[in-house]
Amino acid sequence: MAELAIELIGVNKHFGEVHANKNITFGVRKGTVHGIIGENGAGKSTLMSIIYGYYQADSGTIKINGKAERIRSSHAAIGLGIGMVHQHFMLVDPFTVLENIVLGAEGGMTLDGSLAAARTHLQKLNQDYGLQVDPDAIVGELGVGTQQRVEILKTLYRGADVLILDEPTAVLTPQEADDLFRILRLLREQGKTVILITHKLREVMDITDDVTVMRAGEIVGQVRTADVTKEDLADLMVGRKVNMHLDKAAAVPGEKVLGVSGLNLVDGRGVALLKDISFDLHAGEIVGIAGVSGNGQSELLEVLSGMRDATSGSVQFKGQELVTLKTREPKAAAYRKLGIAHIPEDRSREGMVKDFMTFENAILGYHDDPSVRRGFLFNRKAIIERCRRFIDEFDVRPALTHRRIGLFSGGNQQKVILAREIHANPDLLLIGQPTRGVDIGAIEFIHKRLMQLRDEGKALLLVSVELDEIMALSDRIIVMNGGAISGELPAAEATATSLGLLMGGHK
Amino acid sequence: FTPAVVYDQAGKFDKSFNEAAYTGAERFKKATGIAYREAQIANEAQKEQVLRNLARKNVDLVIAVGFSFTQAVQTVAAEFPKVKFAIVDDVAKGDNVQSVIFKEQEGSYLVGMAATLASKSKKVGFIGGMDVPLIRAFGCGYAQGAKAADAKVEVVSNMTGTTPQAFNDPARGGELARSQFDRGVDVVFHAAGGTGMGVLQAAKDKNKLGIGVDSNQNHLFPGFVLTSMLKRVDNAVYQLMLDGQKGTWKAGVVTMGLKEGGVDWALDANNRKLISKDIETKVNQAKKDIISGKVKVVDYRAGNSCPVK
Amino acid sequence: MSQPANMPRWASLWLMPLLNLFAALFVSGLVIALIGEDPVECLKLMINGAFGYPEGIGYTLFYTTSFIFTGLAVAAAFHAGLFNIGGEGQMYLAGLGVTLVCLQFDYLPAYVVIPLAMLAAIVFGGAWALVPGYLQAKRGSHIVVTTIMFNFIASSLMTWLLVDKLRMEGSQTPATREFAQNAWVPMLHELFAPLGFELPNTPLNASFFLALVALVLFYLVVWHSPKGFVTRTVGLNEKAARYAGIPVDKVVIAVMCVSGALAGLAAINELLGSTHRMNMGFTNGIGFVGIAVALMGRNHPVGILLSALLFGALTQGGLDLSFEKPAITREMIIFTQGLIILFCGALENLFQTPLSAAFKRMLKNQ
Amino acid sequence: MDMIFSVLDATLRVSTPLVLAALAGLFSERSGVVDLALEGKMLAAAFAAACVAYIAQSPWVGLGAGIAAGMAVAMLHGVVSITYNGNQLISGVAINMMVSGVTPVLALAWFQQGGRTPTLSDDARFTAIELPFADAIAHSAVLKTFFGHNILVYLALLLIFVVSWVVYKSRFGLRLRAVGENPHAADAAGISVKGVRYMAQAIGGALCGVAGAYLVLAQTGAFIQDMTAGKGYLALAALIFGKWRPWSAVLGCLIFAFTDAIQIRLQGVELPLIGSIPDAFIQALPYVLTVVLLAGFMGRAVAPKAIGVPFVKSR
Ligand SMILES: Nc1ncnc2c1ncn2[C@@H]1O[C@H](COP(=O)(O)OP(=O)(O)OP(=O)(O)O)[C@@H](O)[C@H]1O
Ligand SMILES: Nc1ncnc2c1ncn2[C@@H]1O[C@H](COP(=O)(O)OP(=O)(O)OP(=O)(O)O)[C@@H](O)[C@H]1O
Ligand SMILES: [Mg+2]
Ligand SMILES: [Mg+2]
Repeated sequence: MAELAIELIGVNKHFGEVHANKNITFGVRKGTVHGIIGENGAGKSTLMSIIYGYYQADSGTIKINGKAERIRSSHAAIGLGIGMVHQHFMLVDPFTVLENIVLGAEGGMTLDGSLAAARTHLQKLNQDYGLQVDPDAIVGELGVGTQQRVEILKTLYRGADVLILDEPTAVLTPQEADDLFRILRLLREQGKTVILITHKLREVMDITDDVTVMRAGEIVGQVRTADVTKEDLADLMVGRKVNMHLDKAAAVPGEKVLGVSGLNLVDGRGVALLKDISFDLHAGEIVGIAGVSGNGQSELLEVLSGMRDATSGSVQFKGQELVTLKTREPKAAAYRKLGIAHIPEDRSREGMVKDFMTFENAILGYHDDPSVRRGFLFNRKAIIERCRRFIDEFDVRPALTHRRIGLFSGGNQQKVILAREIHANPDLLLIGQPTRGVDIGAIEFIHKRLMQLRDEGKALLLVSVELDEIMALSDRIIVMNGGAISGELPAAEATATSLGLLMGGHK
Repeated sequence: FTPAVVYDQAGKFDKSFNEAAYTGAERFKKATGIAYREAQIANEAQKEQVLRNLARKNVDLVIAVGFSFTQAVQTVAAEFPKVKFAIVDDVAKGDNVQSVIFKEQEGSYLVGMAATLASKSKKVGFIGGMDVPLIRAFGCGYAQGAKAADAKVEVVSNMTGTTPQAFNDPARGGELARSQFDRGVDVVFHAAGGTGMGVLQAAKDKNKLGIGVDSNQNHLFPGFVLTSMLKRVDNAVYQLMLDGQKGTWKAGVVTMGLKEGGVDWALDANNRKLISKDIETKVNQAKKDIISGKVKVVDYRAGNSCPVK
Repeated sequence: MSQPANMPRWASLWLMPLLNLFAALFVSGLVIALIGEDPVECLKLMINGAFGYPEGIGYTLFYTTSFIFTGLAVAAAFHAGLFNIGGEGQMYLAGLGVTLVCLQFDYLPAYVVIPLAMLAAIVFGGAWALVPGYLQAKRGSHIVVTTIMFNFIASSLMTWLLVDKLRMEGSQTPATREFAQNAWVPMLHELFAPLGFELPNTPLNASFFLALVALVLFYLVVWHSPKGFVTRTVGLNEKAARYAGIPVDKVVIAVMCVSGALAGLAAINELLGSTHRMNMGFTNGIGFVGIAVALMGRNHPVGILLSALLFGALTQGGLDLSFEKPAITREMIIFTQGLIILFCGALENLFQTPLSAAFKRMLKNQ
Repeated sequence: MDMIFSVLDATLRVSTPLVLAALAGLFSERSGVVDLALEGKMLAAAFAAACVAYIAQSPWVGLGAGIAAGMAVAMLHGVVSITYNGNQLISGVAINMMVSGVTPVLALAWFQQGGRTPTLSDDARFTAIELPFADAIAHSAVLKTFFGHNILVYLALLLIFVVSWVVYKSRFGLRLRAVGENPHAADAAGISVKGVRYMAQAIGGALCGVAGAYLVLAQTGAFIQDMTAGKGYLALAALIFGKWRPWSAVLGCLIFAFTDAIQIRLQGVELPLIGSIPDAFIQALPYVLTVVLLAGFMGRAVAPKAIGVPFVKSR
């Protein structure tokens, strides 16, 4: 048997009453890519945080390279050659790449020396792994893909032998993900060990050597990837049969709901973010917008939802011109009243208030609705009832109306937002990244709900970086590149290759 | 016989009139062996409360220090006709109230003269605490004295601030003094409580002359304090208590000017060397003239204006 | 902060704050013992001074009234994520409004002039907060800096007005003339006299009820109305507020106005309830105490009521204490207040670890 | 010419304690800890410096005591804000009250001079030092400004350079900024967030110590109740004004000090066209100017992201 880089024996971790990790025992073979999968809240991140010294286990033993170690802090973990790329990047936004990389591993009291040394080292790493990262770029201004490379560089700079990646691909485009995997394979070739947490089974099948499956804090399976199929893993993970293929009936498009023509958006610095966008959207169809992130999709959603003013062009919604619409309240509120609902891309920062209770988040954006008020006060009972309905219908877990939503898992948070926007019975639903970071059980549910909505005759505009998702849900696909539409094709004709070409700007 | 003293917000140790009142009360205690009660208020509402409390606790004479007590004394005195009340620095109505007011302008006049006479640059300065009529009366008397000694003298005047904090900001006091020195002033008079400490310190640091206020501050920086304008709140309080004890206390208004020994200028060993014969004779002459009525010093408070700038 | 799961709710809600209060009193007791006084006796004097006799209670509640208003003012802004340090200046300016109305119209009957004065307090206080609010919303000027500056500016302005413009003829005190009786908010002892209750003569006045009403309204608006929902959304997550179609700028400005208006109402209690004239510096730090009151009260009306009461009691009990014990000066009381704020307001986690450990053990033993 | 010199000279003197306090606040706030306690730290330092300098008859020992006192108060703020995750705003307000209350009590008990300390003799103070070739440049008001101050003024000038070097060019500075922006990232990078924050408090305390000592040892020569008179808050305002950057914060302090110096000299002066303006308005000048500058030119101030948030390990 190959040597183990990391071995856990009987590790337990409680958060108050939550038993996040139950008696975990497993090993990671040196020089392999080891996948860890499981539903939201299964305890994956917690387990990795324990290895990285971020949390302390209540009991159990951790062995690194066969030697039992107590890892009291990230500092200690780094010393043991462990590096971690967190689910939420641990980067200092206003710092440059270089500064982020040397942070905590400066090597001297003065910065100039450390930075100069790091620059040389970084160049070498950049070359070795084919990473193109500008050391002087401000991290906050970089795209997520590049930010992730910075995270990886950080660990490599510290000489990590074991690299833990927590849902690294959740925010990446397929191209970026492919690139990441190329890097991971390179790392494996160099004898490094990689632990990869992901919700995407395709990735698990693609790159991992071994897989560990977690459910409700426990390990429910540990297998060689070669020995299993995707379906096996999905069933193991959720504990029931998962239907991974969406049955899609042909769309029956109705009347035109949205007509966008010649839409332009120029930002304060004079950069054109949207260029001459024109398309139509009909009732009863889903139009997917594909594209490498940062090519104008987000801005398009912002304009259509009223959060941002277009510079020129026309948006006709049910025959009404929106661009020149004069409103007393902010446009976002006015559009919502007209029947446009919006599930924002960045759900945790935009779509909800983490410190609010579930029931409060259930009315965010609809707080002025007559149905939730009584005179100048709220109708508390109606709100709670509404929230309870959301919870029941969308199977939000835990089913609590009075719990801070920040404490729910991402999938469950997403369900609450989805429920809220669908409940508004909009004619047009704008959806950004509906399943980012969400486990496959929840994805299955969300996809079904969206299809159902389409079949009820709603118009849906879907932005996602997951090509699989776009292809599975959409009736038509629009591809964006550089703020402009580079092509449009019926979903039936779309393939990953054809879309990929358009996304690259090849017409 | 139990007398009581009530200090205002500035506090017992304000290096100014509250402290002077405290000194007077202590002197009374030492002289007669009679203890007195004291209280200090922290806000507006407490004024009446404290006065009422003392009146109720069988205190015979309640002395309120500071013009901010006027209203409260009037109200409470009416409620307790048997208790004697006194207020320092303002006039309060009532058959059982004695009001002690000072002619600050007269004392200030004298030190103003001294300032001009001692000044080589013929520029003298005044630094007040908070910009209120009382402080303006100091400044106005000072200016009149200065101009009386030499009509061409220039009087530079500053106020420290607009909050009670202005009486407690020595750093700012020092800065104001320096700004005046930079403008050529070489003698500066302060009427600014604790802030004045900074003024006198700055005078010493810059080798200029300062003039103290309220109590005799000549000893603080011997050789650098030209003189002090004495405002004998201590005497007033002492006298009030003594009268109360002896039964000679009378309601009404008592004005303490030069004549009554309520204000004066200070000449002692600490500033003996600074005061030339010429200064001494001229100032003392002015003192006589004021007492005799030959010279009239205008009170800023009378018409809300000052005859000289 | 997450609630430690193994501590009952009552313990974290009541036991811990009480322990903190004791800790603060214990430390101040040490200091009192250090200067040679008996801490227990002092505590007794203080409590007795604040709650032991009707007059003491009257004064305690009078101070509480003002603190409730300025506390609510700070809390209101806080819910929108704004730290309004300008309560002092807003109250001062509100006092100007009240004064102007009273000087002009106090010949009118009470039911006209008092509401008019209240309106003026609200308008002036609100307006003085509006400018910093506007600058924050539209120009991004930091509210903390602008409100500090506005306090200074208010005090300059008011000094000038009181000394040179509004001062009573013939008086040297920088204060206005006394307002006519019409403008006086009825004292509680006057209100209750016809009912056969004899209350001592204290400045406690009908504004107290206004403060209680304000507390209830505050609760309803903040947690049970769309306006409050909108405010809290802006305070907690501005991006989400924009997403929800909330006009963030308008909310910031409006909340600052409300905050200033609340601070302004404290001027009613002070001017129309107690002094019946405008004195220089009548605000006397009440606006600043409001910060402590709001923070300690966790920006919740119940907490604000309790901490305002605590500060009221400290003000009144402290006076009585220093009255009986000359060695305990006003400064000692300030020190004690500081200690209480520190322990109860900032060190609330002090006993969390030992306490939850204790509860854990208790649960195990059962 | 003389007027210019006088104003610049005063600006330098008045801004010194503000600059020191603002730099102190910079460390604290850049580490993510709101520092309303600047006032209290300064006041405690002023008190300690006054007492010790009086007893030891040495300004240097007094300065040391001031620094120690500033650091002690900073540690209290640290324990509350960093170890016990307390509300940093409350901690600051409470500390200011405590120091304001306890210093006169102690002064009264120790010196019986009514909450003041005895006036220091020149030997126990920092007085102006005459630099060589001062006369040679006497014709230039601007240059002349830099001569004839006490050593602490020069120390403060030097410290501006040191601080901006430390913040931007040293390892500690990098960690400081990281901890204030994203403590979780710093923690993940193996940095002790609490350690850095305590260090920042200690440095800030020491700087406040110098500021407080300056008030007593250089300016007034004695401790007086509440003698900081809001300088801590002004320094904080300057820091925010300067968007938490050393040189900009210093600029803020200089603007305060400069307008203040002008203001003092404008009182009672007849201005052309306008005539004599009431002193009260002139006194409000620095504050009005600050508001105008903030509204007009400074743009949105973006605070260190983690400011005011206790660091708790969780997401
Ligand atoms: N800081 C914390 N405090 C309290 N409970 C926590 C904390 N972190 C995690 N938990 C609990 O531990 C459980 C496991 O969480 P963890 O983050 O490890 O899940 P995960 O498997 O990474 O989920 P996901 O797929 O959504 O990332 C959760 O259900 C949650 O209740
Ligand atoms: N401070 C906390 N207290 C209690 N539970 C927590 C805390 N932080 C996180 N959790 C729990 O940890 C679990 C996973 O959290 P995490 O943030 O990893 O969610 P997620 O599903 O990965 O969402 P996303 O990736 O979209 O942010 C959730 O079930 C959440 O309830
Ligand atoms: Mg996770
Ligand atoms: Mg996740």
